[in-house]
Amino acid sequence: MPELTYREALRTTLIEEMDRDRAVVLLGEDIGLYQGTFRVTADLLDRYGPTRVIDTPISELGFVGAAVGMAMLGLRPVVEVMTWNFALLALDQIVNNAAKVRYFSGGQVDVPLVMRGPNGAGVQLSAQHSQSLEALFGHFPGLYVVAPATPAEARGLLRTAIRGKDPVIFLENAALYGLKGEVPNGAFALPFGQAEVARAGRDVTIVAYSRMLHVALTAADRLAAEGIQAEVINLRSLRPLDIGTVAGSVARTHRAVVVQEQWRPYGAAAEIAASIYEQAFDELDAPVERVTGADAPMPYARNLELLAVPHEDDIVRAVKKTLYAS
Amino acid sequence: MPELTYREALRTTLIEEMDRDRAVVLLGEDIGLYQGTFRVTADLLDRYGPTRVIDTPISELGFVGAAVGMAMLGLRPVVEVMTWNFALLALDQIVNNAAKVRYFSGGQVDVPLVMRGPNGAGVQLSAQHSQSLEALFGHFPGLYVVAPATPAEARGLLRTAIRGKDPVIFLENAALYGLKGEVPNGAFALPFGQAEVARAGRDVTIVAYSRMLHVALTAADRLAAEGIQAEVINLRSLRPLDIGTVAGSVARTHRAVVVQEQWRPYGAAAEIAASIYEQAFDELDAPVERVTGADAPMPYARNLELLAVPHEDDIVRAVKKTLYAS
Amino acid sequence: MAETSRAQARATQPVTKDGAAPAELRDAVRWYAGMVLARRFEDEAERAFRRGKIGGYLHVYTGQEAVAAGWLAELRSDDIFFTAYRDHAHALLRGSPPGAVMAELFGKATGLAKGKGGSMHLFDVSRGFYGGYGIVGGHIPLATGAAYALRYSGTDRVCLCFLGDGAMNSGAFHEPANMAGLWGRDGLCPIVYIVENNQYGMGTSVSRASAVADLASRFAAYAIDHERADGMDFLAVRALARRAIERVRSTGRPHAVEMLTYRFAGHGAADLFQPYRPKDEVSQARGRDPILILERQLRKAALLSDADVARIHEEAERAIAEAVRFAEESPEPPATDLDADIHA
Amino acid sequence: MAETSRAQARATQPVTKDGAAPAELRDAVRWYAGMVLARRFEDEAERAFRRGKIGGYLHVYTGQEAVAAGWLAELRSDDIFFTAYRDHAHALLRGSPPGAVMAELFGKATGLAKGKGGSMHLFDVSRGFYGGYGIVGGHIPLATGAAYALRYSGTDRVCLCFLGDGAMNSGAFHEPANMAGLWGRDGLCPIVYIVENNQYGMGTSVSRASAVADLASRFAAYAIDHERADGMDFLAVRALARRAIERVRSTGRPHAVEMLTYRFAGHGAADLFQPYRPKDEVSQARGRDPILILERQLRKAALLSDADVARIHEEAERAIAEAVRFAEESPEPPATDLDADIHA
Ligand SMILES: Cc1ncc(C[n+]2csc(CCOP(=O)(O)OP(=O)(O)O)c2C)c(N)n1
Ligand SMILES: Cc1ncc(C[n+]2csc(CCOP(=O)(O)OP(=O)(O)O)c2C)c(N)n1
Ligand SMILES: [Mg+2]
Ligand SMILES: [Mg+2]
Repeated sequence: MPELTYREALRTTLIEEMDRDRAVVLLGEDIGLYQGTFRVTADLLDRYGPTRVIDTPISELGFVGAAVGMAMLGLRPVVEVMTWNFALLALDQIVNNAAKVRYFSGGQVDVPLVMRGPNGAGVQLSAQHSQSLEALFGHFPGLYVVAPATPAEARGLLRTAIRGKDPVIFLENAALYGLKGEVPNGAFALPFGQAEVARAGRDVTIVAYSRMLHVALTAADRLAAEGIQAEVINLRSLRPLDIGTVAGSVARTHRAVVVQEQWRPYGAAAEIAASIYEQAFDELDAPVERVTGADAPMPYARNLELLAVPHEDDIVRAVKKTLYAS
Repeated sequence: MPELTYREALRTTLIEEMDRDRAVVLLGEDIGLYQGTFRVTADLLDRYGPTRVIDTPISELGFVGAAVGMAMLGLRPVVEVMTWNFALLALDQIVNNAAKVRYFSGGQVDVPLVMRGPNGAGVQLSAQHSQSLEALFGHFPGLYVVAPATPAEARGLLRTAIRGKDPVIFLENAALYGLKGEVPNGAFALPFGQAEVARAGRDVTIVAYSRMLHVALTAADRLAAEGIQAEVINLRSLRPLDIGTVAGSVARTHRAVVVQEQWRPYGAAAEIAASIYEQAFDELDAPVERVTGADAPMPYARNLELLAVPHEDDIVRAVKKTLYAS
Repeated sequence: MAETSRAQARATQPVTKDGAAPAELRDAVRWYAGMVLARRFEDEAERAFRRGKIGGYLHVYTGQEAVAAGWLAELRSDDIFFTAYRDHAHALLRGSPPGAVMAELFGKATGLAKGKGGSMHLFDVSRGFYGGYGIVGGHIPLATGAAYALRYSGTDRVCLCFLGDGAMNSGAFHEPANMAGLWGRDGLCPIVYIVENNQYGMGTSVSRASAVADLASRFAAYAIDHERADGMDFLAVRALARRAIERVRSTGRPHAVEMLTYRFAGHGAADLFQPYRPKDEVSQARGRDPILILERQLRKAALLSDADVARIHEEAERAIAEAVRFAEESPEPPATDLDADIHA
Repeated sequence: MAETSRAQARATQPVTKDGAAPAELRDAVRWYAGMVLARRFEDEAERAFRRGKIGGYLHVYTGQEAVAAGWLAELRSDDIFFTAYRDHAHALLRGSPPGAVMAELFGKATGLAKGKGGSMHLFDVSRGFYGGYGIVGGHIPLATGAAYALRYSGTDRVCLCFLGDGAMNSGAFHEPANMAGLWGRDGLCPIVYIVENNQYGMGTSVSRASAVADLASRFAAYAIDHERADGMDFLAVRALARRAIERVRSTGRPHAVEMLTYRFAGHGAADLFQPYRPKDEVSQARGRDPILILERQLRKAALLSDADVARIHEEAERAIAEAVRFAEESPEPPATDLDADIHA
């Protein structure tokens, strides 16, 4: 298996799918001539030409909606949102058309649409550019919401997304683009809705996804040094949520910590925690702990920003709280 | 205390505040000449003229943003969204400007903006017009999110909203506009973030808000006939959430059912349930039950629609589940 | 505008010197019958709404029939179209069975969208009708992308996008219109934007909602060729539609037409008193009923007799009665349908 | 266009026959110094970014200085303005202390926005500067509503809304522009939309992003008077700004101006190689450096000597060095600031 960065895994998968199926087209701001803000689409304009790699105006509502229309007519558009923050402008198209048109048409159309781009905080991008929006998208039926944490997942989930028949919210993370890892070749694909035990352990279950998986794994290392064996679950997919795998782990560890980057109120960890209780109430020896970002717009100053996002310390502390609570 | 409908409570409060403060202006689609889709603004164009009662084009992003600008310059705009579904088009203005501009300006501006209109399912309005969006708005710091369930609350919370200095998401409900109730006169106002015990009981706590409060109260009546005394908490406010009052009740009843109209995944009940566990884990004799809408876009057919929204039966069943679980 | 007056001139002299009917008159009687059917359908739908058989919102098309008819008359069977929620006539005129349309309004399993969409979300993809949308302006991006897909896929199919005057003030109009202008340079956007200017968006007149009254002129901002024409005269609409569709099909460039029309009824079934418009404005507009205009033209061209008119109305009556019966007798969707059609 | 050439003509003959300086030359040296300061600020900011002192995005204004300077020179002290994220020069030219601006970029408590906003979110409400926004187009609705509020409140204050060429393709432009057209009828929208057409939105040229290249013409769709003019010539910009602001102040109607300018640097500090534009295009544009153009004009009018130029540069140098020192030495915001300023 070759080692690739997360970025290369995305890019090569786009290439493989574009080579395989002319219905796959890319749309987005500055994905072509500019080579993509994060270079995921570098060189693809040269390779496939401007009818397949479409640089759009700054018109999120318009080009996301256009991509939905393309998908309804049989294309397989992959839309890059420069960051997910800007997709708020397209939310009506995402939730009122992409997610629901199959339903309100009585099943007359497919919507094989992928929307991808970085989600979550960067470094000092301040309040308008640092949102982590998975709980918002996860709320709407008709969408798949996935969040790969590794290069292999980036490839496997992107392939499933592109070959599917439904709209997929594909949440990348700017801090992960340079991350290296082994990536299976060929038609490697990962199904949606299957979480993975990223690290086995018997004392506590830590649930995470996207960049927070890596923070959780580091926290688990530190806990191991103190003799605490944390099991780390990598969700991969937020909708559907593989609560079975999570509850199975909690049934072994009897304690759970859920990690998310966003604002705590009405955040993803609430759903995950509530679901854990529903599936494993009797197994729990302590309340589920939520490790979340601060409930504030993201500040610009680096010192404040560091206080606003979760760190391994916070996870370690939360784990200990579950251990010493009972 | 006079008896007023929920609609009249809203309308007379608008009148009182407009009479009191010329900074209060209204904006929205068809609020003037058309008299308002739900007639909350009936007659106000005649009363205050077109510079204070502004009929807008179909431009949600534009007029919500314009209202934010007005608020930053010292006006107190009250925006009617014809239904909250259309506010998705304005989400960027709501969360990236209204909610955050105080923060990223370092506190240089106030944003005394109220956005109000009906939220939730109506009768056969189908998938694009039946959304209940409180969990989405509740996620964003910088917003207040309130959901009055009675005419008195409509007045009390609207007054607080209009006189405040921050953006308020004011969620009404189409089915409630005709509801009658006693409404205090004068400058009656209700603070944000204070839940109310709408009915006392010792066996189980039912948490609800907006229209679901009334469904919960009917369910409590039925339970009472079977000898089960349910305590019903009316949240009134989703952000901030008065978890203290809820947890206090659970500490007495040891069981909780949370009711919401929306889709279950990443819905409001997840946050409320997770918070109950965090505050009262040791008090709970059974898992918290969530009573929610079906996880599907809203179907048009009446029989399917009835299956898609929560009913008192569902609450009764959930209550019994908490009672016989332990 | 020059186009229009020429078309209007032709319409008043429908038979050419040598006695052959010009293209606009080809099977015009069939379209007359279609417009009568659509009108009767709306009347019956309003009645059914008042009987509580139809729920939710109900937006009828009464008064605007010549627009949908004129355009759909020239649309090839493999072409496609999108519209908003005022969509019954579009489905009927495209040939969707009246029973299935009515059943959709009744929320029945036999409806065009299995009863899941209702009045605002008619769909008949087998006939190229891609819906039926409830968020004002929300379908314009879809139609624009769909047009791109048609051309990208190597076909010469075209897409019509019907939209209201009110929708033009939304960003959901501006953004795709600009993209259509861009894509059209490469012949990749075979779409016609058909603005059905019925003078009002709910209770707000065009002049109160749009800074310019000449809506067609707005397409200049997107380098899209545009024209403005009477939308009450089926023959004129059809003539214009033929030229526009031909041009769009051959060039792959977008085109825009503002059709001046009028909504005879309220915005929706709940809009009874219409405080926003004078009664005599309505009655004046009713004086130019598109169905009667076409009827006069066809009579003058000796293509329609009293007997024909009577028969067409009777047939419409029968068809609609049958549609209502079908809708009434059809089953509700099964409970299992609640969770169906969410994902593939 | 006529306006422009007249202004340009005047600018090349800056001293009138009787020897009095025309209005554009009034304190023009001060604005020259301001532009030099803004330019030096940007150079230093880029350096500080590379030293890791500034984080996030950094968008410099180099090349566009005559636009902000020309307009702010004519803005009354109680007037207000909004812009996007390329906002340092706007703050500096309005008189915000360079130290506080630099400290904001450094994320320090002494910054214009207490270090909470950063480069993209400069605010100085005490000087009428209402920000500094990062979502392209997102401030246009705000500015439009703000203009309404100014007039509603019975003042004759006006609002300037600077925006980029790229922003004009967003619904966030279209919707408020139409409202401004409507509100302007009643004299309730005293705003000038100043399109800073620097030819690119990130890597996308105007011609690839906008279906029409003449961006000013788009305002016709909103019945907003509009003009297009050179944005590199401070004196011409200022002359035009004076007329436009006077008119808007007296009528309460919106006005729009497209300023033709150029961004000398990359889009942001990360945009180093700029594969989307030819190198010689950049060097050609640099040939019309707005600072040098003004310098030549002032020398010609004998309002600026070699010694003045040297002094002005030295002063700028000193002020910026001082600003950097101030920023470096300022404290970080206290941890308690994380939760402050969320609500009143
Ligand atoms: C985004 C949005 N805002 C508001 C509404 C409520 N609404 C439904 S129809 C309508 C008027 C639309 O007018 P127009 O586009 O002219 O179409 P017409 O009804 O005249 O056919 C409005 C405001 C909506 N459905 N969507
Ligand atoms: C809605 C939105 N989409 C995309 C971006 C990313 N982005 C930041 S600046 C920019 C280009 C804007 O161009 P223009 O309006 O011409 O301003 P300029 O940078 O030239 O000053 C883009 C696409 C954004 N900030 N907001
Ligand atoms: Mg209309
Ligand atoms: Mg630009």
